Amino acid sequence: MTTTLLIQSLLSGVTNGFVYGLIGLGISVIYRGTRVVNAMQGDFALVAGIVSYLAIERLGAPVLVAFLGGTLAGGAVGWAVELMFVRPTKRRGGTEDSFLLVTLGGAFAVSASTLLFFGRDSHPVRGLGGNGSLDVFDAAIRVHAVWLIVFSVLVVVALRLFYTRTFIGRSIMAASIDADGAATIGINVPMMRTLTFVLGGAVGGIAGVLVSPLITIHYEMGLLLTLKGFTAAIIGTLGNPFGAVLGGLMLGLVEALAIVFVSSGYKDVIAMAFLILIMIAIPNGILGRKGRAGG
Amino acid sequence: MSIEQIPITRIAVAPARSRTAVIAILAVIGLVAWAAVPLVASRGMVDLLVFTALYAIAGLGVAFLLGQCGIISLAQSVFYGIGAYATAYGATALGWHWLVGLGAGMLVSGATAFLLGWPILRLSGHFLALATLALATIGHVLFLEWDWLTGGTLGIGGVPRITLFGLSLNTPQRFYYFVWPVAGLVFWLHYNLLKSRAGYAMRAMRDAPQAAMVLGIDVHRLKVQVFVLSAMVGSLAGSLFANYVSFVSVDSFGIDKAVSFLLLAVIGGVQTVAGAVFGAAFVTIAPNLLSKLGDVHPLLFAGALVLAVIFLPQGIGGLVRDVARRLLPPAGERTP
Amino acid sequence: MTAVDIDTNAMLQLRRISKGFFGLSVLRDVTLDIGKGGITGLIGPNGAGKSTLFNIVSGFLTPDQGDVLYHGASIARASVAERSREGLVRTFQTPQVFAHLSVRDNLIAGCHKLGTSGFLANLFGLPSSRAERRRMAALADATLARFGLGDIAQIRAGDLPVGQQRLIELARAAVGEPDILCLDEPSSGLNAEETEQLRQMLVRLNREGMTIFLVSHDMDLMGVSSDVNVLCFGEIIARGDFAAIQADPRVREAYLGA
Amino acid sequence: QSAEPIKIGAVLCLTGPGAGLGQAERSAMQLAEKVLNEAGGIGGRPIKVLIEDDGSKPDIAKSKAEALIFNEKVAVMIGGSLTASTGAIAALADGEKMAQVALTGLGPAIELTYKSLYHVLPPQPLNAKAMLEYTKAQGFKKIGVLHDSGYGQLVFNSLRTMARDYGVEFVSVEKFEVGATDVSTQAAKVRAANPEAVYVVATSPVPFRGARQVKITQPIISAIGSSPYDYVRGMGEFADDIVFPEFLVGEDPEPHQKAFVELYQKAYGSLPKNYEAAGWDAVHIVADALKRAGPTDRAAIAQAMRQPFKGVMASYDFSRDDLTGIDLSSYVYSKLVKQQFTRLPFKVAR
Amino acid sequence: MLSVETITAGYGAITVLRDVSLTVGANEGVAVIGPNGAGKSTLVRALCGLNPVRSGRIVKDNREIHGLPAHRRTAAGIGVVLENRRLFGELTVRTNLDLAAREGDKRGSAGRRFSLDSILALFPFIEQRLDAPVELLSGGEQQMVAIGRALLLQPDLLVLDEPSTGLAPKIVKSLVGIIARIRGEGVSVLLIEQNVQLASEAADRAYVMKLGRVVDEIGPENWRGAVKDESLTRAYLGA
Ligand SMILES: Nc1ncnc2c1ncn2[C@@H]1O[C@H](COP(=O)(O)OP(=O)(O)OP(=O)(O)O)[C@@H](O)[C@H]1O
Ligand SMILES: Nc1ncnc2c1ncn2[C@@H]1O[C@H](COP(=O)(O)OP(=O)(O)OP(=O)(O)O)[C@@H](O)[C@H]1O
Ligand SMILES: [Mg+2]
Ligand SMILES: [Mg+2]
Repeated sequence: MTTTLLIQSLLSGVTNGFVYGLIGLGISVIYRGTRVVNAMQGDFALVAGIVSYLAIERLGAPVLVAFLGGTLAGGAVGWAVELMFVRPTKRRGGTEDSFLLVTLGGAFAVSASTLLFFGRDSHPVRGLGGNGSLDVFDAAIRVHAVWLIVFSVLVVVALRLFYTRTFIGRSIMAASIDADGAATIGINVPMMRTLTFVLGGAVGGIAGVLVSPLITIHYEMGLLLTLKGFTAAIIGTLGNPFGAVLGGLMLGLVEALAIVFVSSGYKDVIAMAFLILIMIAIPNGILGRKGRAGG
Repeated sequence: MSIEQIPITRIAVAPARSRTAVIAILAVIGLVAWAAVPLVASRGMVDLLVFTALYAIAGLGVAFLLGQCGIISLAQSVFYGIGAYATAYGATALGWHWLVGLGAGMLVSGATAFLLGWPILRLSGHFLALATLALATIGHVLFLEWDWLTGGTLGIGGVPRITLFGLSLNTPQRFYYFVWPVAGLVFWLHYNLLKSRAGYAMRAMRDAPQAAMVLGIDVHRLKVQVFVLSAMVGSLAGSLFANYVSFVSVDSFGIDKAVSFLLLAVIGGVQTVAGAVFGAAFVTIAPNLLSKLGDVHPLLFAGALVLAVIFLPQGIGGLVRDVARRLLPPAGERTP
Repeated sequence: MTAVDIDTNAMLQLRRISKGFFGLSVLRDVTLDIGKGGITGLIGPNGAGKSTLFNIVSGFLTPDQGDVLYHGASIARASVAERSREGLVRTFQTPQVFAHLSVRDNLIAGCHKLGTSGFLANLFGLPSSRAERRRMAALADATLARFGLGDIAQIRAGDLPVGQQRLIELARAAVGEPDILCLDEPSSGLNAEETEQLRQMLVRLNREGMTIFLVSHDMDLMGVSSDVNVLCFGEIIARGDFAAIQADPRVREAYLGA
Repeated sequence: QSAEPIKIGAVLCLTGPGAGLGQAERSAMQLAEKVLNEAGGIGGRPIKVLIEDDGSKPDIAKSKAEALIFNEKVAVMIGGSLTASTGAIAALADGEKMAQVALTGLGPAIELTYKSLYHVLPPQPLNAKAMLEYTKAQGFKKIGVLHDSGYGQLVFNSLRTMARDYGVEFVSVEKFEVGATDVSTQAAKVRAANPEAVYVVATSPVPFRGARQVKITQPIISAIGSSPYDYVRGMGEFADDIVFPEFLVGEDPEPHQKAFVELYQKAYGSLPKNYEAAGWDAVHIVADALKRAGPTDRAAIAQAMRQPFKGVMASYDFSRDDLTGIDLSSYVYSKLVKQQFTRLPFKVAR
Repeated sequence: MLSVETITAGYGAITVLRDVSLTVGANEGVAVIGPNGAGKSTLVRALCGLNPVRSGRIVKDNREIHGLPAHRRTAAGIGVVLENRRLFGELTVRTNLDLAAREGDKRGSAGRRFSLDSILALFPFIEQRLDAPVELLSGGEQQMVAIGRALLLQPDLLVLDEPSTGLAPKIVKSLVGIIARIRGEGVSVLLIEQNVQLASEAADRAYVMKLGRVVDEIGPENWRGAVKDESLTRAYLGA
């Protein structure tokens, strides 16, 4: 094994880790604000990817403008999903499983509509820095991947500040922890839930526009991303944005190292077995805290 | 005073006679209707009903775990696969009788569920769900990688059909008369469990695990037991599937299958045992009907799914139960 | 098991228990005996560590130091369920009913440890399993009547007001016929009359042979205990009969108020 | 035409992961149906191709076939688009002695057990041979392989058994799961082995991009399954210096393919490729057999197919043991140069 | 200041409150007592908007508020401590208080009666635990935080649903003083309480509820001595 190979695997592991982390981030945001495990986070990304692709290729928009458009589109989809799917489910007394399923239905719908209206092609999306790569000891990393990492870190920091420093952020958490309690101290709970989905959608949108130049967009990509994002978010303690990125990085690196040191065929076996071991060793998640046991 | 010493007296009022009569009449009508279906329905429809039964069996395992124990399992595809491969490989490569393959699959599934369930069922909530998802991923990869056993993407063809009393179950109609009684048996077993000491313990554990422990319920052990049962039931369905279709391929045991078992469980309603049947019917028949409408059908199915979840929070089974409660004369004793 | 500490009359013995959470020391060297067949009270200001002590006794927490002896033998390694099957049962300060089950089913679930049927017997619906369930139901019904819960037997426990949930929790614990019942504030949310009924119920249970370990802030209820311990910020500051405790100036100062 | 149409059943992957195959096949099949009917149908009766979607799932393929065969009483089955679906349909059709024209190449093991199953796409050993022939002709000996766990695995299984005969050594073989979004680590491992050329076999553009992005500059040799335009578009500017052994290069068709390409382009405004040609041929093969054997006798129809057929995509000889009869001479080789397909002069001598 | 006029409310298909009417005057302390399941907590939930009122009116300061969603009733000056406290368990004590304080600030400086400091003065223990997640606190400690949180809303009507639950006798006794201090700030108090001792000392008069209805009103003259009056206690407070 060469050092180039090791460095390359670390670079891809980190890049993939941030990709997973970005999706996980959105799942965490939505869970934190609504206790809904959102099965269509990857599809928010898909929609955003399509919007930014269309903006660049059809309208000739500059990349950053297209990205902004994609992010907004993600937020809009999040908003629509809350209004049309999640809210009615809640009103009719849905359980936690209902929310998972209703968003799963949403994911199927996005994927099916993409195939129907956008076609079965894979589309490469132009990234920041085009397709250029940086050389690191003969290993390569896409310039865009560097931007992805930078933006991911920015998003995490921004979210952290949002939740700890702003009243809206804290109100969102309060509303999700105890809706009745929150309502009695003047928090508009339904609005917080909607806002959460808009925020989660926008984070999904950012993920979409940042991720699609690396992986090409495709009607089937949503659920695949969601699965990885779930893993990242849960390993990092669901509801903790910082944890989602940490979980993503862990997953990305384990995968990459498994390929290098064991075998690419068994990559998933090793990564998943490792995750199970981690969870058994740290049952509250890597950033979790033990609650009060007993009474 | 130990429990043996308590006299067996039915404190609750005996069910009203009219209710028993109504239920008996309904049961007879249902049985006749069931028996008549293959005679009147098209073969394609009977085929879907066979799949309904197969999925209902496997889905019941998932529904039971979720509804009675509060455990989301995404690993059912693995056990379904183990059953199918045990049957297919056993029959084609080793010349096993179908019962042997079926038994072997259930044994292997049960053992696997026990060994893996023991550590992972200590996890709870989303961590447990993720762990089962990880199992599904691992299972799928191994099914692919061990193609000397599973045939990988090419699959295993030519699995012999089940022969009962010299009659080969090689048509959907014949298989229908075989698989539904098997499903009935599995449902009956689960119903027993639901009504037993273990059943109460499960629901207690689901609602308030700490309080359940305080009442002497060994929560972890119980979870492992139900998980093993669910796996064996999944394996049973997989074995029957292999015999019925006579061809198995790794594409049938992916995460999408695990998701659809979960989906059918929730759509059917996890609180009722019969829910899985309705859920299975939904996931097999709805896409089939919708696909007549052209390429838009997956979108329509997604829509149907969303509507079903929104409007039936208790699942189809819950709706049926509520309607039945309303229509049937009241019972003396009511248990959920 | 240490020979020195054997006190034939003590059912439960806490030996030099210490417990802290992340630097916050909650219990320090707490030693306490719960006599067989009595009602032992534990009082103390909010945050004194009473519930923490209960968690240690019932097995939800392991003490940093010290040992819990039950019938003279250490149960430090026993799980919550094992302790319960040995006859040690507790209730929770915030009632934990099985919210989706009817009151009656809550009690049937409470009979769990009286049963012996195995999983397979349950699965195949063997006659023994069915008979056992009928006995469990009968016992539950008898207990419902005894606790005056007959009217609400079919209501989902989660829909009931907190006060009734407490009663259910108590009945559910009692139906399993524990040797020792640890009650964490069973009377909060009950009015005077209901508390009085609860008091009588406790006396009755105790007379039938149940040892009771009671935490309560309700001095009317605390009056049933033969022996009261006062826990104050992690330490036992007084013990004795109820009247003596009420008169103790330190207790008045720390807990009862002027 | 008022006569009762002859029904032909088809189960394709129109949605799900295999949609790229099924939709391509469907468009050509519908075109073939139209053309055949305009030419008078079969014995005065039009044909009707009933196309069902299996959502890329074998279980559904089985149910759909059940409905087509027994409810619709079709004369012949076409499908599936993926191997698993093909197997599921075959398990049923074969028992009914119904002829089935598969749009996949399964491999001799299965082909020999089912006697009424014909393929219009080559089995994987043949695809592997076609790749190896080209490799040998180019003088490459050390090859790196990057393949997915589905289609790629099937092709690679054949490559592995035949490599030695061609003097080819696999210096690194890396695998990734179907639908993977990043394969750069695997690609880097391939690169680290310093191969002279790289095989990339997958139903996705991702590995092609991945290979180039980690600076694999060697020529890439791929397989027919990776050649659809869907993937090529996804490769973007990395669609360069990639060779495909395939059957139809729409940009530069062989003489017997020209008419079809023009017809297709007129109908749909885009160029057809292999899967379109396969769909087209499948319908024609069926029509031809029906013409000779009539629409009712299943065994006769199956038997009627058991003979050579000169199709647009290839020349088939269904009387051969493998029920395909495609041989290497039918392959044409194309190369992607700056996102454009060009046909190479290379041909395997018969 | 508050008048509840023949309201009906419940859960789903179940009707719990039937034609309940009561009033609370400015700066008045009013108790609601009654056995378990009488509907006291449901009344509180209807007052703060968590359970919709099916018929009848709730008028506060001459304004109908029963149509307002729950989160807008704080602006109308209602602060509640719900049964079971309903704190934000994972958030720190400080955040729990801050969130309410921020809502209270919206009421302007005129109505401002309580600050974090004054809460700390009422419940000194809070100070050491300000940065602990509130779910780790003991039951009684949480109860105090919940009262503090309601006060920081700067209500002019404080509704307390069994505030003495889980509190040590010393604190319960001091609650009388605390409620008096709160009322001294010009806040009216509606007190749901099982502890008649506390209720009779902290409130001026009382309503008795049973089975979802107000069955009696006890005026100031009888109420003050209610605890001592055995017959009254038995008659009204028994199940
Ligand atoms: N898991 C934990 N982590 C941190 N601190 C804890 C934990 N559990 C309890 N504490 C703290 O330990 C102290 C004692 O708590 P405990 O619940 O035992 O008190 P208590 O005596 O039951 O009080 P109350 O009468 O109010 O119920 C409290 O200050 C509480 O905040
Ligand atoms: N979520 C609910 N769903 C259905 N019924 C409910 C629900 N919550 C309460 N109830 C019913 O409403 C009635 C009144 O309950 P409420 O909690 O208002 O009583 P309470 O007077 O506060 O009793 P307590 O003194 O025990 O707190 C009870 O009969 C109860 O069963
Ligand atoms: Mg306590
Ligand atoms: Mg109440």
